Amino acid sequence: MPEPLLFEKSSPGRQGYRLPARDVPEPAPDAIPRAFRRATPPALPELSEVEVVRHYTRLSRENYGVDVGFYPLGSCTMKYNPKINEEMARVPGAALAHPLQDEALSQGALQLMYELEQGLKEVAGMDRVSLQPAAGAQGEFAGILMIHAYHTARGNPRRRVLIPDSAHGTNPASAALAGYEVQTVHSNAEGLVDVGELAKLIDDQCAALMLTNPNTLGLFEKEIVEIAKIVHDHGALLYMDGANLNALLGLVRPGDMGFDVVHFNLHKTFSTPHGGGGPGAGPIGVKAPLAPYLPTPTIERDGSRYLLDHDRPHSIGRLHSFYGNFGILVRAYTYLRRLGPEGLAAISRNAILNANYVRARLGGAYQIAYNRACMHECVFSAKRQKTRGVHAWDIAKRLIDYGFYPPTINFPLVVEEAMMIEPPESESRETLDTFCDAMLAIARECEEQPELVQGAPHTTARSRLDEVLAARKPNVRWVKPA
Amino acid sequence: MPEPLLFEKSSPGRQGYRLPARDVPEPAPDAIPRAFRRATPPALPELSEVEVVRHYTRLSRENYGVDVGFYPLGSCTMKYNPKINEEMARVPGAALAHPLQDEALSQGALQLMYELEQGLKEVAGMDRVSLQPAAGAQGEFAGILMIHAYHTARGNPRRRVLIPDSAHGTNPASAALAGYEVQTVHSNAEGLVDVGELAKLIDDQCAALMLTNPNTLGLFEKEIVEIAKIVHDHGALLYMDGANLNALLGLVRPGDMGFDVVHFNLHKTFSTPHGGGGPGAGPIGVKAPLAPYLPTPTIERDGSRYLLDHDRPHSIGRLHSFYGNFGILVRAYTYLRRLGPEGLAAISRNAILNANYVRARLGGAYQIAYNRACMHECVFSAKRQKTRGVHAWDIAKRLIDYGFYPPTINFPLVVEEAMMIEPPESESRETLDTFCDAMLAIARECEEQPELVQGAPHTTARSRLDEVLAARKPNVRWVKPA
Amino acid sequence: MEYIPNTPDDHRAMLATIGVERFEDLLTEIPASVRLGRPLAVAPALTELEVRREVGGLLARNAHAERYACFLGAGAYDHAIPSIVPFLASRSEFSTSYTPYQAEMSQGLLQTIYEFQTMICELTGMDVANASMYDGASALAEGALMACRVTKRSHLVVPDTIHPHVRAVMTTYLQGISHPIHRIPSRDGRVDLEALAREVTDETAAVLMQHPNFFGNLEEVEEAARIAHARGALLVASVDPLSLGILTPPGTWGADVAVGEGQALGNAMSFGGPYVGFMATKKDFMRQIPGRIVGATVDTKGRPGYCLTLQAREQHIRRERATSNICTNQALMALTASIYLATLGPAGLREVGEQCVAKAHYAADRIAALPGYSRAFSAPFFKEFVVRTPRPPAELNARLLTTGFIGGLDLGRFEKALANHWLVCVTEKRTREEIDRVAEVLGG
Amino acid sequence: MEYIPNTPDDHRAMLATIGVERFEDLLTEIPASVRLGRPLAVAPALTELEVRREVGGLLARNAHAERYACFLGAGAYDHAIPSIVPFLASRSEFSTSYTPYQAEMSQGLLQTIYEFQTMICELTGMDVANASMYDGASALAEGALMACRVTKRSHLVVPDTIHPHVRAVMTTYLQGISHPIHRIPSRDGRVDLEALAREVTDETAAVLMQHPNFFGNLEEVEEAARIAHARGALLVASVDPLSLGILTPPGTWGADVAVGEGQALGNAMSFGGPYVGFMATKKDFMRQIPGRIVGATVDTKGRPGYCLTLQAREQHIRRERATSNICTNQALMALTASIYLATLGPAGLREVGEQCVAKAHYAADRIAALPGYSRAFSAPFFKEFVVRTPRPPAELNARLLTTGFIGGLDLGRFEKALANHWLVCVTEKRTREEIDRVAEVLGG
Ligand SMILES: Cc1ncc(COP(=O)(O)O)c(C=O)c1O
Ligand SMILES: Cc1ncc(COP(=O)(O)O)c(C=O)c1O
Repeated sequence: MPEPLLFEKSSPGRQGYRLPARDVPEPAPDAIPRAFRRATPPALPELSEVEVVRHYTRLSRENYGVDVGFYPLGSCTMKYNPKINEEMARVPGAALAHPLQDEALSQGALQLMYELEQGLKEVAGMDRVSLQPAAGAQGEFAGILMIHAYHTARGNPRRRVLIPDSAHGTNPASAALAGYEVQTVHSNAEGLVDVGELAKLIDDQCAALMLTNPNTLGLFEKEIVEIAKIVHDHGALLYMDGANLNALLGLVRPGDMGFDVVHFNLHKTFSTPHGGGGPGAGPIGVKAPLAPYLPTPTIERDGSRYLLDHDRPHSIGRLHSFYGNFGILVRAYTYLRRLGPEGLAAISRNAILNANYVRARLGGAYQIAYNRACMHECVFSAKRQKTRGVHAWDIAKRLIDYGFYPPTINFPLVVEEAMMIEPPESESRETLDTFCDAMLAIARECEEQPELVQGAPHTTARSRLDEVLAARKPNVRWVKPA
Repeated sequence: MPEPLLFEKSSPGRQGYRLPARDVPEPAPDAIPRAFRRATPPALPELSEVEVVRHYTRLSRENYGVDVGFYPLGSCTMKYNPKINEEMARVPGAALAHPLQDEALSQGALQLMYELEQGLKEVAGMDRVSLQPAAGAQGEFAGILMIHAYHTARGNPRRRVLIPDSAHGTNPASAALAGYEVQTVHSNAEGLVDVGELAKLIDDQCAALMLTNPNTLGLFEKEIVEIAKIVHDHGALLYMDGANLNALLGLVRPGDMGFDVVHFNLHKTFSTPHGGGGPGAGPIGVKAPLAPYLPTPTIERDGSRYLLDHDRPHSIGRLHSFYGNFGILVRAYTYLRRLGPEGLAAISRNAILNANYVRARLGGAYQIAYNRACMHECVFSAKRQKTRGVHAWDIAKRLIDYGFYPPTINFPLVVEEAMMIEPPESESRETLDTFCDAMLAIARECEEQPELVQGAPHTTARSRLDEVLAARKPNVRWVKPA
Repeated sequence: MEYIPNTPDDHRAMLATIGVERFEDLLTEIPASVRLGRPLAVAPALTELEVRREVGGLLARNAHAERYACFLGAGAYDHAIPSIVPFLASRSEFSTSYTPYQAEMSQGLLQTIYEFQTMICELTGMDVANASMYDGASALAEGALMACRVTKRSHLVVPDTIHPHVRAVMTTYLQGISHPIHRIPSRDGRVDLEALAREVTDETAAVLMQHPNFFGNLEEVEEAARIAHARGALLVASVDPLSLGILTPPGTWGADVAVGEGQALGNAMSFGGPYVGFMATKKDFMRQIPGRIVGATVDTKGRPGYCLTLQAREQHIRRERATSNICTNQALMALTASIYLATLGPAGLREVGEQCVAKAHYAADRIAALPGYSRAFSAPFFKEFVVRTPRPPAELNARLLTTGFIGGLDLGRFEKALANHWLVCVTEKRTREEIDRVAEVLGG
Repeated sequence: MEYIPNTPDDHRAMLATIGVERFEDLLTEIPASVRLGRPLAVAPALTELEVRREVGGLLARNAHAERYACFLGAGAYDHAIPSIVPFLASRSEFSTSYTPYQAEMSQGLLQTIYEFQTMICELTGMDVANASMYDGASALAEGALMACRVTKRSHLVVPDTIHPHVRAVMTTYLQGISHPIHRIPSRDGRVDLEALAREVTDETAAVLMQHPNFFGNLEEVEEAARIAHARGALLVASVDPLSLGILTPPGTWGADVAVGEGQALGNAMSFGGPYVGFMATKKDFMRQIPGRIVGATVDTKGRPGYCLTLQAREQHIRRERATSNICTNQALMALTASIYLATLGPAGLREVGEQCVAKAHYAADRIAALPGYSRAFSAPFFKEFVVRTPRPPAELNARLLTTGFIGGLDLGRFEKALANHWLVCVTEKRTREEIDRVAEVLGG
């Protein structure tokens, strides 16, 4: 029995919350002049407390999260979100602190951010980090703006940003938002940047190459040293999309590979919960030459005092109303402290091992886009299944019947019928086995009863939803039936 | 996909929690002599943190609670459990206070208990209340022990306790535990105590009559004044099982009806969550002549100081390791303060109205055991359906398919094929309508396709479970398969 | 009121369906003479915002273990609680459900109880366990009553080394039915076995023991079991389940019934409750156990599942002949204990035990080395020990409080002879730094 | 490590399946020269118990609104949060899920987003809303960019009465692409409409407005909309959603795009984030909106359901031609806002608004009556107002702190001309007693 909409449950006169009676005099009638007063109240639902509780409790039970089971969504690093992180983010000193209260009253928060910056610097091999970006894409945007400022300071902001065709959509979108033209670099037969093409494309109007390493195919850009040299030889900068940092902790540092700028996705690598789409945090790390351009304010330390530095004349400016998603930073810092050096290294080792295990177990049944040792994720293609009329999207839907959230489908774009599987370190061998067994069973179904897969899911409260209709005749808000 | 047992998920070497390294010297090897050291560790499961989280999250999703939907379990008062109650029970001053810390360090807790006692006294019209009993049954036991002490002080503890046949099983069990013989008083044709029979049975060996009012049929004992007189005329005392107090708040007080002792079920009337079977709290209220016998310690006030009084020579003694289920008392007190006099009265008015509404809507399809205005609950009989081979138990199981938890079945014992429905004040008219519609649909099914009802439930992960087998071949713990 | 959905409009519609005009028409059976003709004289309603200030403010006046490092135990313990334990136990499908009468809609909860029973059996070395009791005290009382039923005897032997509150509860439980209680004095903080041997007779239903006992000491349990069994009596043992990661399980040293308080297993101290008693015993006594029991079974399609079982023991079936009057139990605290045990596992529980031992012994040594202080008893102990103090414990506790500590228990509160005896508890949560600081304050 | 299930035994078995001998064999593509040959120099691992002390201890050093009654606003507000809001938002099926790409397994979350969009439309009087933006500041910047796309113009008019942080974020967002920004000075704490009329031209894409503005004042929004529309420019309005229980919705006074910060709707202040921006607009601009949108649809059996929709706008499809680069948004905060709105309903939200007005005005009157204090502006205001102070606000705040208050914002921090100007916020949570006490401290 699917849950009705809030508005359908509404009944006039019900109320789930009431304030204490007003204890001050009634204000003058014109305190809010009549012209500013709305004539009809907003048609919000009217519900008692218990009705609200049931509505959201039931809806939560029609949803799936990492706490319910394996969530192999590639590129998203759906690892376990430790509950101690949540506990820390909820203490009054975190949850109830006002961002503009005096610095002297905020020393705990400032120190936490300062120390998180130190940790992230070390993890990435960078010289400074700003914690302000609210997500990866905002980190990218900030990074490209800094690159823009860097080049501008050197006389020419340059015109283009090079981006591999396997890159995540936010890369080109962020570069464009920062005012750059986007030029695509193709992947070679190995699924890596075509270094020859790169050498041809690059020139002194190139501001930067944005690279994801390991890339979105889960492959390490093994020619990274050569790539960095080419880029730097042309005065361009090397940007790293750090979304896949879960493969590299304690193993390889972006800074050591020659990257000048890198963004983190704390909601991936650093275990903060995805919240159904957010919030995240996308800190941006840079080498020293770019430090003057970091977003304002930075967090500085003066002896045992921590402070916000707003006086940064070269900064690209402010990205967030305050200092970024502080509550997420608290979670990430808690995680960092829990892990320590060995823990961080163990994360990546286990993530890589898990991905290769899935690769080994599924490689017989599904074509592997580029079949060699992968890093933390592995991209399969449903090409073979397509010959039976079954698409990657169908396989995804069928996995739902087996109780798993599907992998990332149809990304990266360079792989036909892509299925991108990321099994983070928090998944056990048993879970991976059950998942692989399901995938193998589906591969057999594709041979034996393709219509079963094409018609999936069969076990959910709703069968396959018509996304085409949704886009063609958009219905994006409820309207009271006439 | 039902969740395996913890033990089936266990894998050697996994661990979900670790302590900081020991920071004190290793103790002498014989600190715990070898003879006291266990040879083999207990076979507890070995799981990482995320595996534990998923296990219990998934199991919770295989369970149904008030937060999920209507829970019409009669006699259980499955009302909404406000979340502010939980918040209050979890503040450090409640959750982290040690019961033996100095009274001076516990003034908040003691004052809260003192004030809760005042509130309960007023609600029940009693002179003193002990908050110590951990549940209704322990409250009953305490009450009967006090009655025993009262009579003993008057020279004869007496031998028997009278209990109506409609009473809850804990009543006779508690009386027996206190050393009394139980004598049954039958219900009359109206579903009430047969006053004539009572008058015949009572004598000077009767210690008390234990009465539930409204009784378990949801009916008010309208001859209560006469009953009290008969009981008191014989020197016996009148005990009230207060499980059904949700019908009486601000309307009628046990003390005003002549009851000498009453227990509360705070986990019913006062909105504390049932926790899957407990904890509850069963405070016991008494009239002044019984006050000397209250459990030790009592909570007293001395000016602005609150204290525990252990020096009560006539007390029946201690019932609980400390002061009872304090965390539950915090929740109940929070509820009491939220409601105030009008709120309390509104609770009972709405509960009574809800029950009568269900009675009116279902009365055509199901026989009502005693068809007249009920109080907070109403008992139906599936006699009519039985003629089609369908039992109350089947109807209960079929309700599950409609998404509702079933009512209380086969209780009270005086009604054949009893279905006892309690729709607390926190249920909306719409919810009651959906429920009644389901009950009416089932009534039709009983006529048209009885096997559908007999075979229910059909929509759950498990179909009807074999309770007979469970009792015949008890398997009450997991054993590693050989 | 936010907890009541129905509005005056709803009320009118409902009254119409019922077929009465006014709500009052539903109350005609209540004699006017007993109606309360006035509003209840309780404090006026508060909004949520106000109640949070009011009740929260009241509770903020309590000292608590986040503010003070706690060296107080004696039945309530400040152990470390993993973050996931309260998080999971507060899933509202668990917390807002009733006793799982309807198995098909309660498989999740039933399975957690079955797992709890199994883990309690594993810890205690017993065959069967129930779903929970009110607390450790009533569990021991019920254990004693069960021994009486099993042996058909009525005398109970109760050593003074059992927590005085627990003994008090037992006395309360036994007062209605005449079950003579024989006290056994202590000797160097343990049961005087000679006295025990003297008191146990052919009429003895059970010898009760607490191990580690009220003073923290390990009892000579095997010897006690032999004494009991030699006369056909049962041994009913109350144990600290947290100690059973390292201590011999009662099942192996001869206990016939093992009970205890489960608060230490992940439950908050919460000023004394809600806690959770447990009870485990041998297979033969299964049908004499009080309280709920969950069993495994199959559904109509043969698939495994769980349900309440052996209900013929219980009050709702057997009424005055039930094995107990218990109905509502402490299910949510049992669930909490289960989550705690599943999280720690055998290695975690052992480590907790080892650190309790190490830290308690370190503290005992440090304190006993201070001039004027000495250990009161020489017996081995687990996480608690008794110190003879040069000044009244109340004075020491007051001094400790100002430095951030809640000190031990003044045993003089319970018995005159134990004046200047101080029961100190040191869990794995205490740090060396805290212990050293306590020693400093005591010495200074 | 407790977050990693696999043990060395698992590792061995997995390597065997993979067909390599050592883990290192999987890393052969990584050039040795870039490998980190040492452990990371980060602080050593802490157990959960230690991290709770360490991080908890750090955070305990912050002042916060439970300890101090907070009169500080300026974009982060201490409103009352009903207990059920965080309780429900922390249901882990919501919090640990990703963007609902797979609709059939995410109906619960999708429905909550659809409901959020509807409620934002209801509040703002707009036709469509998206699923959320990073915060109010980036929402306004994206609103401005959207206006440029819609109008195919590039000039933006930005009054000084917009929060300086928000203006700063907008400047950052626009710096890469050359979109000239025209500042409008304020006059008596509101937009100078004459200056506005002068600056708006046929090249103007949008006039931006904050209402209530940074100073708490209500802007002459209808007039501003007329000025913008007269030249074919859009009006992009940033509004306080909490005010819309009583204030005219932007859709009725001419806003073409309504954005804002949703923190006030049940989200914790949390030292500035995570918050949630929202964006709503007219139907015509639907395909120009940035970010996620959820739409209603049907399944193969015709049953209603929800899915992400209009994805052709987004970066994962359109890449550099997307309407925005946003991917991860602030879904959980939008959910929180939804729960808040559903709990309060129209009457609750109105009451919150009325009490903000009443208490802010009471406080303004009390403070302005003190010698040396006066209101800086005469415009009507909602929950914030500016006071001219006889002493530097920093000094007043220091005095208030010792009596338990966090005082208002020193506007001199932002602009020299506003030295001795103090922005005070009074929400429904403040009591008369607190306000009176503040007045006393200021006067004394
Ligand atoms: C490879 C890659 N880059 C960038 C992003 C963008 O990060 P965010 O969603 O935090 O904006 C993502 C995540 O979605 C990603 O997977
Ligand atoms: C009428 C009645 N009396 C007594 C009890 C016993 O209360 P408790 O379960 O709290 O021990 C109950 C509840 O189960 C009941 O319904």
